[in-house]
Amino acid sequence: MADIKTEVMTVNMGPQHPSTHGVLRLVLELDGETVLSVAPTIGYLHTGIEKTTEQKKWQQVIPLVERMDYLSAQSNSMAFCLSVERLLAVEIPERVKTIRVLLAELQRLNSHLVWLGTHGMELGAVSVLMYCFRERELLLNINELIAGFRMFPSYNRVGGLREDLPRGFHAAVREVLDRLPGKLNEYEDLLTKNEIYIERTRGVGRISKEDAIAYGLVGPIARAAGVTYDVRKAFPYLGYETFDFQVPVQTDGDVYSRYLVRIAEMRESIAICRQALDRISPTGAFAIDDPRITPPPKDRVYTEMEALIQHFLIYSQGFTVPAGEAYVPVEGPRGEQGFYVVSDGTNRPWRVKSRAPSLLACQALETMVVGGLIADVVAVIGSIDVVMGDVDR
Amino acid sequence: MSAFLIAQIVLTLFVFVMLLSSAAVMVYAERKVAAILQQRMGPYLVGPKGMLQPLADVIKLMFKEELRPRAADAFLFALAPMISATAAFAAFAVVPFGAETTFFGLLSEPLRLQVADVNVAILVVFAIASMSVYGVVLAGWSSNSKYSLLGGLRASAQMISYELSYGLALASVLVMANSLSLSDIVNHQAGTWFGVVPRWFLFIQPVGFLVYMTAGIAETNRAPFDFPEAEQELVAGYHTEYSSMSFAMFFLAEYINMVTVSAVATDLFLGGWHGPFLPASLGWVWFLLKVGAILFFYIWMRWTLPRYRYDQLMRFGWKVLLPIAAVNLLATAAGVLYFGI
Amino acid sequence: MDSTELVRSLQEAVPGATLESAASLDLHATIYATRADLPAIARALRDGAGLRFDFLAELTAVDFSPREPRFELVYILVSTELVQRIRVKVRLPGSDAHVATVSAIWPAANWLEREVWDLFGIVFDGHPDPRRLLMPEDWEGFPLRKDYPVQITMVPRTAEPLQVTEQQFRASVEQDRLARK
Amino acid sequence: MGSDTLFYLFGAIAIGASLAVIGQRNPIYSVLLLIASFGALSGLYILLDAPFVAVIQIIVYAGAIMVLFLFVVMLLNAPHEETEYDERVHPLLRSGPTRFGVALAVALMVELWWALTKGRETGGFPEGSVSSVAAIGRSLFTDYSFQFEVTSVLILVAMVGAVVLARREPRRPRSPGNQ
Repeated sequence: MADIKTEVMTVNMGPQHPSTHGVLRLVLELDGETVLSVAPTIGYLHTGIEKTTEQKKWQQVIPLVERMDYLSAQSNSMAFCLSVERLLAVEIPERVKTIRVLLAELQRLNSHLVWLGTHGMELGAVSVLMYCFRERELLLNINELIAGFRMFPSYNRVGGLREDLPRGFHAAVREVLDRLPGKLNEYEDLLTKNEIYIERTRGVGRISKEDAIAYGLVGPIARAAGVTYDVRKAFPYLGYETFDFQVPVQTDGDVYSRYLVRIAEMRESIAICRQALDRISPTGAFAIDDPRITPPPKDRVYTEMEALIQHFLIYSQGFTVPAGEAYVPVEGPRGEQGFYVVSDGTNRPWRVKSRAPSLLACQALETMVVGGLIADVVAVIGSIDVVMGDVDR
Repeated sequence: MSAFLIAQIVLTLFVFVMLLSSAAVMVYAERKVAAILQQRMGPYLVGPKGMLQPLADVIKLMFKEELRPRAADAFLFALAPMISATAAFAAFAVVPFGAETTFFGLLSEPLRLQVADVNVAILVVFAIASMSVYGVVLAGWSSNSKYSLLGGLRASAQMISYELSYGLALASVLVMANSLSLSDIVNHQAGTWFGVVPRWFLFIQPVGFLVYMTAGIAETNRAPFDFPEAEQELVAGYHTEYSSMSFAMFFLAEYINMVTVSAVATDLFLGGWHGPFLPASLGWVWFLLKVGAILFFYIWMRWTLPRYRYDQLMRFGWKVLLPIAAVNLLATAAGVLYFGI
Repeated sequence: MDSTELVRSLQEAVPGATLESAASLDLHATIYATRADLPAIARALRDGAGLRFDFLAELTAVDFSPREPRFELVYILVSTELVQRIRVKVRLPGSDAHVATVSAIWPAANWLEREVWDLFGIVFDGHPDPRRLLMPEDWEGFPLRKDYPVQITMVPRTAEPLQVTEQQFRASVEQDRLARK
Repeated sequence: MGSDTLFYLFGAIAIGASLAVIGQRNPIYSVLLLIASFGALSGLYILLDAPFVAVIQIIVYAGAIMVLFLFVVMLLNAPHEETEYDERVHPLLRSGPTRFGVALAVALMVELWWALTKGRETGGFPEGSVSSVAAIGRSLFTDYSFQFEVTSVLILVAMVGAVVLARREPRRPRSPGNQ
């Protein structure tokens, strides 16, 4: 019997659409509501940051890279600083490493909270968004406390941190950490066992372990599919090997598994933060003691001529970095992240390339979405947690 | 012209105005309840505690520019919101909301608090509810926008699927009350069992009530079954292209439909205006309380639950809800035959 | 596993390939391969015993203009199974910058190669979808090349507001209606 | 307004809308006009003191069946009727389905004429039997129970047939490799 002739409908989802996380554009071919094909189109947020960095001095790059993946500013700048420090072949103080771990984990919590909120909202559970942003506010307050800037603190510096931790930092972080587990339970009450949520997410946007590796997926998406790879465990940096934490792994590779992995990761992050906080002394070294890289403290700048000259040189000429290349991977909120940095021995980078986990996640969208319904597209986009700033750079 | 006729006309106007203001109250209540659920303030600037916010919204909507896509079907595009709004108002006409009253002796014969007493009232509600889908479907089609079209398609499929369960749930009450008139059904529920438990059909027909409410939410396109709009998937679904007062009419229709469904649920299952402590002439207070409780439930659901998926809703409607409703009807009929309630 | 060891096992897997290990500052094993050997080496890297680099973490290029060979392609590979990393580099001359695609070996390379083509103008032979990725389709030039001006005033044509008259618009809508009929 | 006026009003709407249904090029408008015609019909039923039938007419035809029609028309996305024939040729001279349609129309006319003349002879239905729901139910399940059951079976068969016709082999989703 001949098929009833139906017309395939082409729908343009984005770049202006309430749930494409910014300016992602998907050209969907629909049969009824079933997705036959999807063609992601990106580049609407392409700001040429990689080209811009080549004109900037090394330390000027830090605020730029923070704006790439705007939900994980601390991770970005930390990854960049690690790469440059590797090129400079300097060893940063233990205290700075631990502070960076703490800030990176707080950033992961922050990013996952935004993810959970928007993901919940896209499935129609609007209240989850409000709850998550309520807690995210506390984390942003910590950023404000240390740097005076909530979204892009630019607190990391090559060779350490911009300044020492402010007074009351420990108490503020501990208060947030004490509050979060209970709030996580609250979110889980709303979603984890919710029949509708499970029906919407289980078996949706499935990707196999092999596909996840082949498409270069990392982080929670890959771990939800059964890949155990986590940079913090596989190639430890900043002394992650000394922290006691688990890498949550699920095997289904669907939206629900990604949700479970991220929730478990948040709990692990809280554990890491507690350990890190115990190790950080309230005051101490916050940068390496290297006059080439670190500017002198302000009181010396005001009183000593040499210090003033040093300060002036660092901020006008910058510092030079030996010729070579370096790539230090870190585990950002969205997976392996890092900056491939090439130096020609001058005070400006020759090439800075950011490894963008979101870009590859966008590429794999097709495998996850085709065959599902238009409502699943929204669920899947939410679950892979793309940040368009990271995709387009 | 008799006093009775004047009273009837006044009553009709009164219901019309009350429905309009109920939509305004609902908008305010929805925003305030959502805010409380989400631990925020909600509207608080316009008027005391933001109570005049709906008024501000209406004024804003009235002064917005009416936009129409160039490629839209002009006639149907204009017609669709009118169908929605008209159907919403019309359905309430046959819903009684209080016992017969003479208004403290003002009238010579008692007046029933109902715009039109039709002896097939329940079927009229049902018929008008089934017509209201045309507003949504035509809005979706005439906008000439793909998201709107998908919204319209979803609306029509959803209506057809849920009307059956809705009807069967109604039928099980009709069998028990042995009447098609809503007033008769309500009066059938007067009094109590053992002096404590009110004789509401809710207690004999819990399954019917659940089916009715589920189907009712689907019929009124409210979360978690708000597929025709589904702003995260279809932008705003069928009313994506609407602005100004035409949009307001859809908005109005949605809230009035909610009120109607709740009012009918109150009449059918919750004993209408019957309740303890109050004299019969103040029965409408009970009625308002019950309707308010159901409406609160509606809002609570919307801000708590994620949205279902469209195909899952259809599967649920045909494979779960409809069989349950059918079995419930058969069981009710058998029970009535056997026990002769 | 350091780079000499890797070079040895790669050499076994691909006999006759020209490989050289390079010093690296960041303790990544780094090897240089030639353009001709790349497909065979890529396959060996993914499937070879003791290699198993199943995960392409990064694929990018660096423009060393005016030096020749001008471009260096960088493949950063990870083995999730054996937990090791390697960096493979391929030198490409500026005059004819093209290389075989590896998107059949690592599907992740698809977009990454498109990005490199988009920004550096390096052609990937046999790529299934050789379009620009980030820049508009009608963009001229390759922005990340060192000889590309930093500040230019180029208006992407796709972003120009469409200038049509009322009649043209109506005709277009009508045409669309006819086409849908 | 007397019931005569109403009768002529509803009758005119019903006939006018029905005629317009076949005169329309746009199927959506055809469906809407059909609904209008049904609405007028149910008005006529009310004038005949049969509110139950009137309401059922709206629920079943206008509320359910026509929604389905509209759904299908929208799904097929056919804004205009396809005109394969040359407009200059007279409809009666065109080939194929048109001739069949003409034959059907003639048959319908004859049947209508026959039914009207017959109806006058029998003198219509007994009074009052259609107004009460209980009466309708009783006569459906006693006097006409056989016809009722036969109709049910017929509808069931049609439903199964529709399911069989509409069933499609599950579409295999395209894998990313082969496109």
